[in-house]
Amino acid sequence: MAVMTYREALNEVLHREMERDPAVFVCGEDVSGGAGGTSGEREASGGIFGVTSGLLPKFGEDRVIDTPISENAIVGLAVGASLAGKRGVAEIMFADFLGLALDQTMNQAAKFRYMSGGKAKCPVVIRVPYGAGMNMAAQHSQTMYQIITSIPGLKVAMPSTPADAKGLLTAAIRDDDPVVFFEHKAMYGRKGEVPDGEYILPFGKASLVAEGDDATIIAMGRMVSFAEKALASLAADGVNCDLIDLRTTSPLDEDAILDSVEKTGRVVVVDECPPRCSIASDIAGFIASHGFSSLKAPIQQVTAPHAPVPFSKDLERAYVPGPTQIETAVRRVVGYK
Amino acid sequence: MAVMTYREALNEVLHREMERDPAVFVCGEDVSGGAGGTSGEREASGGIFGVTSGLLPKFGEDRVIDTPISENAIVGLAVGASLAGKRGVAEIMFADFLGLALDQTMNQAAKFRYMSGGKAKCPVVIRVPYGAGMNMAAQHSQTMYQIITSIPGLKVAMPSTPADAKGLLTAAIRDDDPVVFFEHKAMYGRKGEVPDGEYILPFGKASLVAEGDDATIIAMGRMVSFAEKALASLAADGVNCDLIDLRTTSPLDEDAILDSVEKTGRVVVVDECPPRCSIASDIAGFIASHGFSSLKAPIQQVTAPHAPVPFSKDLERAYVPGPTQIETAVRRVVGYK
Amino acid sequence: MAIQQSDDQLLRAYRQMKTIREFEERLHKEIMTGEIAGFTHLYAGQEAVAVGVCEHLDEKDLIVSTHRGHGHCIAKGCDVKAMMAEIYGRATGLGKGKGGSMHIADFDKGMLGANGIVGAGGPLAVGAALSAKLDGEGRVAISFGGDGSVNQGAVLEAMNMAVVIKAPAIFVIENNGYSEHTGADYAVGSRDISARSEAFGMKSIKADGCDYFAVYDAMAELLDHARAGKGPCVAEFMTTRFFGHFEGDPQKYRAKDEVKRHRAEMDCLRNFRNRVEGRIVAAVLDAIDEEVLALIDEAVDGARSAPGPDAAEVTTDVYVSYQ
Amino acid sequence: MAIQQSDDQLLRAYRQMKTIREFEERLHKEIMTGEIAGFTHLYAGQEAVAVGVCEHLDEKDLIVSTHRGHGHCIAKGCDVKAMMAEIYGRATGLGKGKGGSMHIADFDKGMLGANGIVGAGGPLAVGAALSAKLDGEGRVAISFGGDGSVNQGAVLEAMNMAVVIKAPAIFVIENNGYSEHTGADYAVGSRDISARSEAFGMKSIKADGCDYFAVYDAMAELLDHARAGKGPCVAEFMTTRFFGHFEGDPQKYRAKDEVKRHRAEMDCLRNFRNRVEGRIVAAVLDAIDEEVLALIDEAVDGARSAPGPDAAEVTTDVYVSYQ
Ligand SMILES: Cc1ncc(C[n+]2csc(CCOP(=O)(O)OP(=O)(O)O)c2C)c(N)n1
Ligand SMILES: Cc1ncc(C[n+]2csc(CCOP(=O)(O)OP(=O)(O)O)c2C)c(N)n1
Ligand SMILES: [Mg+2]
Ligand SMILES: [Mg+2]
Repeated sequence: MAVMTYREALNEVLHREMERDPAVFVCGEDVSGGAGGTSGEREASGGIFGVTSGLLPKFGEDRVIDTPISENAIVGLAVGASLAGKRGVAEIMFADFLGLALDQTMNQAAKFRYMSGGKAKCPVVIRVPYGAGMNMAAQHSQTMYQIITSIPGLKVAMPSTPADAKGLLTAAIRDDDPVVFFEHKAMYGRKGEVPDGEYILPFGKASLVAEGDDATIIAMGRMVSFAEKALASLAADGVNCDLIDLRTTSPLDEDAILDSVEKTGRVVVVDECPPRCSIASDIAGFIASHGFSSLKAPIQQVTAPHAPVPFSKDLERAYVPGPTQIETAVRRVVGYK
Repeated sequence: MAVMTYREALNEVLHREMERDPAVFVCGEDVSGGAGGTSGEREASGGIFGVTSGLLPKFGEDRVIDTPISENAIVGLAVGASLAGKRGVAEIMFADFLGLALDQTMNQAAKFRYMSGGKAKCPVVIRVPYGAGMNMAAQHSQTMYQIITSIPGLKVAMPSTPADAKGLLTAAIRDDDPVVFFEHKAMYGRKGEVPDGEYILPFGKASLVAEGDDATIIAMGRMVSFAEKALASLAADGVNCDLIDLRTTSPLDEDAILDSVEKTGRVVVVDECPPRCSIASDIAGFIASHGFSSLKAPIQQVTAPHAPVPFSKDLERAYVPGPTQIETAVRRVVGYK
Repeated sequence: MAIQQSDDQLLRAYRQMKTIREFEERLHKEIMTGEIAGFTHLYAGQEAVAVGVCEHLDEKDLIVSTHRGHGHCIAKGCDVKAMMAEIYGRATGLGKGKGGSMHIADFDKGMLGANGIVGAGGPLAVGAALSAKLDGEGRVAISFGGDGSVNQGAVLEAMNMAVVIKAPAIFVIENNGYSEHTGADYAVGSRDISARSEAFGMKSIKADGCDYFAVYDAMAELLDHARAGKGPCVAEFMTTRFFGHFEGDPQKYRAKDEVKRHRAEMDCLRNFRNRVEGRIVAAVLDAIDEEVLALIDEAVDGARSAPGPDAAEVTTDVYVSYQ
Repeated sequence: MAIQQSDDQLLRAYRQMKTIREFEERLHKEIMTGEIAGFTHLYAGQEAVAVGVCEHLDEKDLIVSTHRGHGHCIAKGCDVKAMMAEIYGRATGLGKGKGGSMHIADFDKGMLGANGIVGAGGPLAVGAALSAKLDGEGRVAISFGGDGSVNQGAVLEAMNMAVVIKAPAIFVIENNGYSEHTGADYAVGSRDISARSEAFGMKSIKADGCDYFAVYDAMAELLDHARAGKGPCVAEFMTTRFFGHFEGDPQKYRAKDEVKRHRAEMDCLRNFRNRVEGRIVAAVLDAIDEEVLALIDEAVDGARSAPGPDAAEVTTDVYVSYQ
């Protein structure tokens, strides 16, 4: 086990997979940076968040493709190549920009296999840095994974630790279906232990981060660490919870959810999305339909409000769900009679 | 009251509102049709579904704008003009094409007011024919309203009858916020009584289509008529239900839902969307959080499967939720002990 | 100009064009019976483009098509009977009835699908071309698109992208004068698709799309360019459609006699017969006509009698694997 | 060429450019303190474009801006103190602290917002131009965009749309050589933005964006055209940015001395002083410099001491009304 950042773990996977399989290539804006212009360094960037760093010198311009600002064509490039035998890993610099690339994502990548009666295979990965917390305001902070999860034909991964980043990105690249891969911007610098060598985490298998009989907390992405913080102070009061990290929202590990709900009967879902048609509501609805008989209390949904993401620190802090809200929600379900 | 089709009701509103307010204009592909080309008729189309018919001769090319195939720019055109004092009514020929126009819808229209601290007003309407049932396959049959409902800053209307089409479109055009207006393609030809003269239905107020104590059915759009069919055969067996037609999914009439759930304790949500992050799961989750104490049975979600929309009649019939599934779901909640 | 192609080549090209024509003429009739559901866009009138392009390609070359895709499919070698079955929504269709007319695809034949989203094929073709480029075997990818598609941001982005990454992609624009009910002279602001495309930094050719030989020769030149790694190019072929935008279109936007006139003056099959006169006897072509008609009959009969897909199929083929 | 503008005009233009410059230079320093959150893209170096364009406009004309919007805001008359407060995320900011640097807007001034989505301003500006056209009062809308934005489908669609609907829109392209860390000579396949834009069917001009007078004169010509209802046009102004793409950018893609050289050779303020020499005495300009510095001091002090927004504001201003 080595300690490395979330960013480094992702970067390592890209290096490893590109080495292993010549069909893998990356494309996106400034994935290397430095193309054209004056005589600066050729790899001037390695991705705005540094995830694709060092790939250009090793794999060359044919497989590390800097693109114009053309999000729909970037995804289309990766999708088209993936339909034709490659494994494209496209970077869309901010998940919000999927608004420009949704056609290629939703109408093309997601549907080719079905529309062709199973003839097509589209092993594309679309990497999207997402989320609030860095004061980037309404157009650079959205979650977007609720929208992508709603689309049949896509898979959605959202690692919450460096180790998961490694295991899930490896799985995503080797997966034969299109995957939209959500990396939380505020987690790139986070450090953690990461298994050495090849490491793959299966999709659709949640991780039971903590165990306890009093309640079930379901979280994903950055929310997992906030839930862990809440758990710490709850434990001090003798309240112990299962904490389920979904890892992938599509496929969804329904069994893990229902097993825990059966045990605790009390549920808090924590989701960075605004409330409507969110993962929080999706899971709450799922439990209301399939785990109803176990339920002992109203399900608490801890989400962002029904509002765009604000710029100012004061407001963004109030916007993003945090440990305090999670703690309050847990106390509420545990205290419900 | 006149009997007219859903299409005619919508068309009447456009005529009336354009007459009433010179700020209203329509734009989209073939909204009149016949621009350029050889010497055919100048208004050759009036919209692929006929909703904008007759506007061109009355209001002229400046306010009835045929556009190139450029969905993002079509919405942007309407949004930009609406930010600058007009009321744009854009037609996106199929809701699926929002995949190309999501940036202008989600990142621009939805967020301007917030980002400007309340300075901007964006009274735009984006009309989108949606839904399955006409064998138009995966890229011309999607619901999309679950995605739009998830976006703070937008309002979502989806009339289920000609009268509602009139009342809600009038409200949408006069609304000072951006509205995405979902018209079900399979309903354009449906006839019904429509109030004469000006008729406005407020957003966020559901309609109680039927009343009964045994269960609550919540539906929207085309699903309402299927629920009515199911009600008829249930009533024959003495099962009587509240049927709530949401009319707008954003804002959501939470009170209407909770009032009924309090009465019946048994809920079926019917939604044409695939299951994940759908309106069905959104409502089920909402009830699990806010109406839990009234619930006497697992909530039944009747939705399309987690799959793209298939082409063939046989498959599409199996895909779209219908009266039989609704009936079965109602019997299940009613029979739950 | 003397014809360079062998008799075999010419006969194959004729057969392909004739197959497309009869496929569409027959569909036009069958759709009236109400047995075929959904949206169908017929390609009749434009056959010389699909065939003039695809006669240069083999199965390893890739094409990406449009909502009006039957012609491209046939020209690229898709099985005509399985296509017909797909249009009828049968289990025996190329897509098991899941895709229908707008989504016919055959990946084994390098046919990456018709597409219901106007312009979506542009970026996909550049991706396919990238795949070809990475393999370094001189393959190319063709993006078919109409005069309406070139106003779609996706296509414009794709053109620039192709130039930037030097993809062996060729944008084949079939200018039939209309996007749905709107004239190309209205919707393309500059009224000149090839010049506008050329300004993205591509080699471009404009030619008569109702003349198989003009298409074939133009493509020979562009394919040499693209296969040699000299970057993408664009061809604009002027053509016409013999039917409405989709079946059921009353075509009020067209002059009353336009279709009749175009059928008389711009028929690529008649043009072809005139060009090969003196070299290929009419009887040989007549015999092909008969064979084609028989094939289409068989295809329709086969499709009609084929079973529909099982309802359980509604949830298969969504993923290679899920969970 | 003789300068046509009055002394008053010249002094106002100089003051505007200087205000932008000092606003940005000061921000560059303040950002280092860590007090300003988020993404900030500075406009320093490009002042002649914003001011050369906006000096022709009044409050009824509309502009749509970019992520690099401070210059456009100031040139269009936004309150400098309220802008600074917005960048600091204060309740007194132009957007109550909800938008920040990338979303400064002032609808009363015809400033329809900076925008975090590259290229989104293109269609919005055409919409604003449509609104102006419907009113028939000769107003125009300006779409500001960078060399990187012209590869975005939205902008390309907007150019065609503007031509088709004859909108009084002017696309002002500020070519500063880079989109983030990528050269325009790489990302624009044709390497010629104005020619490529002209091919959409627009009048076009290319001029030196570091020379206020070149910008001013080019815009005079284009605005005559657009206000007269002759359709949209495009201007490409060659310019440079004095800072990184965003604050914190190490600028490894630039030659080591590039910024230094550009500051020495392409400074629009110095160019301006040279051009007005003999007509306006330096002391007058120096006095303006002093006033500007004092204003910026005041703006920063005001922003710093202003209160942050109340947490309850997080859910206001989402809708005009909801329910
Ligand atoms: C993105 C998108 N917008 C609109 C449509 C509806 N539509 C289908 S075909 C068509 C016209 C296409 O015109 P053109 O590209 O010239 O092709 P043609 O039909 O003439 O072959 C339109 C607007 C669509 N399918 N996809
Ligand atoms: C749609 C979209 N894609 C990518 C980005 C990230 N981004 C911000 S600015 C920028 C470069 C813009 O270049 P240019 O248009 O030349 O403007 P400049 O920064 O040079 O002023 C990029 C890629 C974005 N904000 N929006
Ligand atoms: Mg056409
Ligand atoms: Mg630039």
